[in-house]
Amino acid sequence: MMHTLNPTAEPATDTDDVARLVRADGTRVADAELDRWVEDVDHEMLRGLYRDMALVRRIDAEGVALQRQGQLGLWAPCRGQEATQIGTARALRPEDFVFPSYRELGVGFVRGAQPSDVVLAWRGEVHSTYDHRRMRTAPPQIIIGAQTLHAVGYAMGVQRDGADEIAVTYFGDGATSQGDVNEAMVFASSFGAPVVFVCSNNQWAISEPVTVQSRFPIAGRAPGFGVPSMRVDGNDVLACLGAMRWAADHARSGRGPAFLEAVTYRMGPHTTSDDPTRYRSAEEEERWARRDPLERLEALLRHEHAWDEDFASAVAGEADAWAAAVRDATLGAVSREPLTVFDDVYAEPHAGLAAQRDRYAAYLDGFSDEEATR
Amino acid sequence: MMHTLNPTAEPATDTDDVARLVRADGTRVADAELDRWVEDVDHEMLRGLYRDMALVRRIDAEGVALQRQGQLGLWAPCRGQEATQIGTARALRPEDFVFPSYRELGVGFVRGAQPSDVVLAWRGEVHSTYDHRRMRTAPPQIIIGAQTLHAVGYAMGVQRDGADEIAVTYFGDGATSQGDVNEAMVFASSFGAPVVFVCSNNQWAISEPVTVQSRFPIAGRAPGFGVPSMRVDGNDVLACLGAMRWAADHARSGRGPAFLEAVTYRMGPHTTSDDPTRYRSAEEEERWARRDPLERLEALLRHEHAWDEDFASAVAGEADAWAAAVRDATLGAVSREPLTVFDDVYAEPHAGLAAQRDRYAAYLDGFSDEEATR
Amino acid sequence: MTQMTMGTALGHGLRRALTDDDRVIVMGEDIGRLGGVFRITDGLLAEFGSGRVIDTPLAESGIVGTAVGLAYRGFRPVVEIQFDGFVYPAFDQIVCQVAKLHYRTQGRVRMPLTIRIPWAGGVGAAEHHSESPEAYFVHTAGLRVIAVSQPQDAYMMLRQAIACDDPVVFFEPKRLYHRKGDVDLDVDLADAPPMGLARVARRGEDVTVLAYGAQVQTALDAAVAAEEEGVSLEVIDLRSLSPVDYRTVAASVRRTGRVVVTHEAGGEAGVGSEVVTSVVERCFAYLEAPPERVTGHDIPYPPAKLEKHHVPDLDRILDAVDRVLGRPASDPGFEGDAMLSSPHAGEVIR
Amino acid sequence: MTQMTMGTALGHGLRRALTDDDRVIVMGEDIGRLGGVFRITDGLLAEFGSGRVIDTPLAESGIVGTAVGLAYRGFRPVVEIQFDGFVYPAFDQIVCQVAKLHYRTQGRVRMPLTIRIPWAGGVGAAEHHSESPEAYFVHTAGLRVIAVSQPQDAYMMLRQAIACDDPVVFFEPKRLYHRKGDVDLDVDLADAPPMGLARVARRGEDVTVLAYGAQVQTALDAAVAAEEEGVSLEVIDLRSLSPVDYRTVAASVRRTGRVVVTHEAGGEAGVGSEVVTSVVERCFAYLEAPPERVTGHDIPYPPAKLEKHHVPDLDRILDAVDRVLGRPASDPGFEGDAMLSSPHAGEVIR
Ligand SMILES: Cc1ncc(C[n+]2csc(CCOP(=O)(O)OP(=O)(O)O)c2C)c(N)n1
Ligand SMILES: Cc1ncc(C[n+]2csc(CCOP(=O)(O)OP(=O)(O)O)c2C)c(N)n1
Ligand SMILES: [Mg+2]
Ligand SMILES: [Mg+2]
Repeated sequence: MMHTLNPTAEPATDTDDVARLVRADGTRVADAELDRWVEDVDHEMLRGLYRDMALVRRIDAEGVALQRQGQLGLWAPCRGQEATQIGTARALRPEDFVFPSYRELGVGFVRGAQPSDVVLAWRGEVHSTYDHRRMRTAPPQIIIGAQTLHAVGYAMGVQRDGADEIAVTYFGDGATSQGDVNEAMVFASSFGAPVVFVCSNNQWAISEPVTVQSRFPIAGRAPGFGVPSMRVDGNDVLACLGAMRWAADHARSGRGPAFLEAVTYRMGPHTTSDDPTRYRSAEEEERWARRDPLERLEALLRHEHAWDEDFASAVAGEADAWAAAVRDATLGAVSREPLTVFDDVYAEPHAGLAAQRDRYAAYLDGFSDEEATR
Repeated sequence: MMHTLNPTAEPATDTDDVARLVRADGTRVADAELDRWVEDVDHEMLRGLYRDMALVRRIDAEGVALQRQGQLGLWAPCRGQEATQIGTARALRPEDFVFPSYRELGVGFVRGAQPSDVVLAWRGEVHSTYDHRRMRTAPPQIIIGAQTLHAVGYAMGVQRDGADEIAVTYFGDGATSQGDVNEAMVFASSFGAPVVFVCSNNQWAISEPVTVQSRFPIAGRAPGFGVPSMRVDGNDVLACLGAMRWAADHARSGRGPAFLEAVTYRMGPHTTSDDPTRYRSAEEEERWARRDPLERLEALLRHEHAWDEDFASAVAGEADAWAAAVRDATLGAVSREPLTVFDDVYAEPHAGLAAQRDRYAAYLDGFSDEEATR
Repeated sequence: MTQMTMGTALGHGLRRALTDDDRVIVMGEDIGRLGGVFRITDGLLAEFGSGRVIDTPLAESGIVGTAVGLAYRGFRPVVEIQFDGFVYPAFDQIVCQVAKLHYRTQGRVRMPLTIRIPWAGGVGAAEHHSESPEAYFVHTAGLRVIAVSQPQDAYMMLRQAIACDDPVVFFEPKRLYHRKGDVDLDVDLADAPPMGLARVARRGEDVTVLAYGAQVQTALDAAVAAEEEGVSLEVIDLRSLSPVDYRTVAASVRRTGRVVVTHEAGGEAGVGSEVVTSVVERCFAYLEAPPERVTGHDIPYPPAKLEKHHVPDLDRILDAVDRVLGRPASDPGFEGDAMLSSPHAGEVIR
Repeated sequence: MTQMTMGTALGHGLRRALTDDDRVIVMGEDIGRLGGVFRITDGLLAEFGSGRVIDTPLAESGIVGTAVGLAYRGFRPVVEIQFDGFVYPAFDQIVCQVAKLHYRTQGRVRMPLTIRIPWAGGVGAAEHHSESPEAYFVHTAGLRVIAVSQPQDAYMMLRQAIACDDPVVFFEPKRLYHRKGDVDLDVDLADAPPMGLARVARRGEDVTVLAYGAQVQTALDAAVAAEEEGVSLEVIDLRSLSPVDYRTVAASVRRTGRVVVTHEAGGEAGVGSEVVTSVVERCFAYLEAPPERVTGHDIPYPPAKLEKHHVPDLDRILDAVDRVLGRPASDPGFEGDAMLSSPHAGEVIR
């Protein structure tokens, strides 16, 4: 009784072995599985997706610039992954709940992040900004893979509440090696939890190519856990939308978890501290530049005569305004008072910490007296 | 690009969906995948396998008895799993290295455990007994799943030494939920390490049926990691031997890791502390009693006229002798000296612990003086 | 008042919490059908159903991680870790998520998890089944840590832990599971003393003995023995290990001037070190002798047959009492420490 | 003697270990092609090949667990954990396997692992990138724990750690990676002082300041400032946190009678508590004042913009020096502790 995978395990690096609706040149292609999920997508919706992606790209560029100017401590660019993030996030309902990683700027944007929300944590003012009640999105997770279990638990809660909601979690190709991500699939499958796993396979985990994590396509992992999966072109926003609609519907309709592998590319460095020239070739970067998700959607819109300069300049204007707001939120940030380091460690009073706070307050007081008299 | 499993995911509970060579009634059946791996197995070898299983069953019963008599702190019976343990372990070479769990008495037996080796840890005299250099077997692991990573690391070492050896690790169905076991498959696949994973799916993890861990056959997990797998009848010692020969050959010949799911049954309690009547039915136990691995092999031998009473009584005699030796080793055990609690915490001298040891030695001395004068 | 074992009292605590608040969920390995390997959750699955009482897959990180997700959704998960030695696979989720999420989100996300851990040794168990990992959690900001020693506290403090909006690691000494005591099942949460307070388990004048968990019983036994020799021990059951109630501790130490602290865990960077240091900070002028730690050795938990040479017993406590009283003791303490008079002492390396 | 940064010195230490012993293997995330996110392993892959220098999948438990397997096979793995905050997924393998296997097997299986951890804060990093988890490992019997503070020690002690037959958790303060110092690359292991010894980093008479890692530098800065006010601080770099070299520590304390211990980690059950307790045990009669801890608060590491209010600086050390000298200080210590005079103090619960 041999078990094999169907389609049989191809090398993980065959990035064209994906479900796709729009080719790199912007022409539309049929896909038996995806077509029915995007039947209603008209030009207006496509333009909406383009606008989202363009804004996210602009905000991302602003983040990089602000970091270069010393205004942010770090930035993890999402350039190249806009289609994955926007396509999947736009398939959700507001009441669904999202558990993202640190690179999901586009997801946060769709979920309603405000300008200050996207920079204050990178600036080191606070650890996180998202109001999870309003955005129904957890703070971006830094511990690789940890959030996937949170999503499954949340989905188990949805089941218990009998609600018509799903949980969604985003993580990278590197994350698939972590025990937590695998345990998340075990729990999700065991309880039939309404959760969608979205793996943004951007080909790299810092300097390690995806083949260090998996020699075979990541989407192939899920079926063994009893979780149906789809491997989708992560630079094709329409395919991402369709695939996520399939996955969300699967989870929402009580059929349990679903898994997407979005095959995309991290066009920038891992973070602003990283130097990708140490580990990947310019040739590879160029190859992926030709699969740029924004250019692809622009080409589709042009083919379909749904692109015009008014639209382009309206989007550019909106993007610049958003970026300016991000810049303002950064430059206008006011650091919290020293004693706030003691706030919110506990939700209820804590004698030991209260004493430490008092001592540190006295210390700061004494110190400023001293300053004053010097 | 949907990924599905082939054979498509059946419920985990279909215990007949396995590779098999001997039916429950002892008749031989052909299996396209396994036959070639057991071509050389003659009656003498079959009788050897029977003898191993019978001895292990007898030792196991002795362990239970010794625990009931208060001579052992605990015992984890392996009754019902003899075919899995003997069949797979007999497929190995002495120079291979095994990382077992606490229930693999039969594996330890094949690897050369002596009578005292199988009881002193359960008695609480020492934490472990196996001489890993002689037995090329690690101490049985209690932390569920942890040993699977050790096996992969060991196999990576084998690769580095260019040796013609493999590593093997045993674990339960429950263990497959642990992050470590999944990470082990990731590392094994990534490095193409010569390691064989043997999952003894005995249907239960203490009180939890295998369906809590996986709704689909566990063998289906491995291919998604790029690890070929086979689901084998774990109560059919011939099939287990054949399957392990396939898996070991796969690993040894440089084709990377392989995975076996042996579908078997824990006929006894989880440990002597457990009460299975709280969670499973007598009917289920009876159903599996009819698939007893020893009876099956006896029936095969009878069908093939390779069974006779001389053989049976020789085996019984040998088993009794082994059990007596186990009993002697238990009753004759001498507890270690108090101060040995400080031994082997470190391999090199440690000033802090040396001071503690000195103080405790002085304390014990003073205490015995006191005793003496009272 | 009803006589019952600590195990039974804990079960009542869970049942009461499940009844009082329908957001409470109990989860763990074998806690449903089996009722847990210690039967603490016995009957809960039948009474509350699998929506509230969840047999989970065998993965501790998964258990705690999904409990975090349930907390996000407004549930109050009570997690059972089957044995002390199996909490480590969940360590990352506990330290980086459970302990930090409230802080990370400036108080927006609450983590009212209770992590129950059948705990510590003295029960002749196999390796990994007798561990005392409490110091790891005490050292982790954002967690509260409780260790109970008697049925009434077990019942009430478990309810308090579950009702608390902060995560609580709740240690249950296995060796006292079967010990009986009076329990008043009708106390209102509102009437109970706060969860953070220590308990003076026995009044005494000469030496303050600080203990928690099963060591409280050992300390009380020592107090009885000491009394026969005319020495009066005050025994304080810390109960809350984070925060420690230093009001109660310091008041006692200022009276006695002598301190012995005991626990099963190794001493090195253990809870005893924390307690001694805090006592010294608060009571230095009152101390007549250096506080003594009577702890497990800094060794992995030894095989069962040798555990009596690791878990501190009554005699080791009494020996330390002798030391703090300046009386001859078998263990000389550090005065005879050869290390200190070694030729290398105080050597300047560079 | 060559001037080089601590980061460069560590790289030399690894290169030397790889050269001297072909059973040494270096493994971790991004340590190969990239040379590690801090470039400590830069060039090693090219020099020693992928058989010796292994870029691993992204899973810390997997890294440490496979290193255990390599040790079974007779290798000496040197594992890099990318940042302090990412060691927790490996905690189970470290605590239950790495620390205990030698004991479990009565010394048959050796675990000569070195676990390198870029460590601690003060570098303006994101959450989880500035943690000080050393106390967890100090509390774990079976491990040795090293924390370096200067390039020469970094070079030599890393070599010693790798050569040691016990597992060593090796902490490298990120905030000193770029600090330069003289390094003698030619020292033989046989000629080096044992790895467990502390180092008197500066001689002084009035107060003993105990520090490790980056805090050593802060303590030395404090000593310079104190000197201007006529106070002479002796600064001891503990270097080895398990075991601590109490010979050197006690010799100093017996001379000065006053102690300040400083670290970035929270104080509660931290290394400072252990050190204070051990000093009190050994030097009680010599102490003129209660030892002072100057540590991070018992909070999760705060956002970067506020970290200066967490990581103890020169001024907080000097304030504590004032306290141990009985001089007025800004932080009143526990004398003014309102808790102690609360009406509940010493309340008997039952
Ligand atoms: C537990 C843990 N280990 C290591 C890291 C350090 N780290 C941060 S991002 C990263 C690579 C992640 O790769 P991937 O999952 O593919 O996501 P991507 O960055 O490509 O979006 C690593 C190793 C971490 N944050 N958490
Ligand atoms: C990390 C860890 N968690 C929990 C346990 C407690 N425990 C011991 S055996 C067991 C069930 C194991 O089931 P399985 O893997 O199927 O092996 P089996 O006992 O059936 O052979 C559990 C939960 C443990 N030993 N280690
Ligand atoms: Mg990636
Ligand atoms: Mg099982």
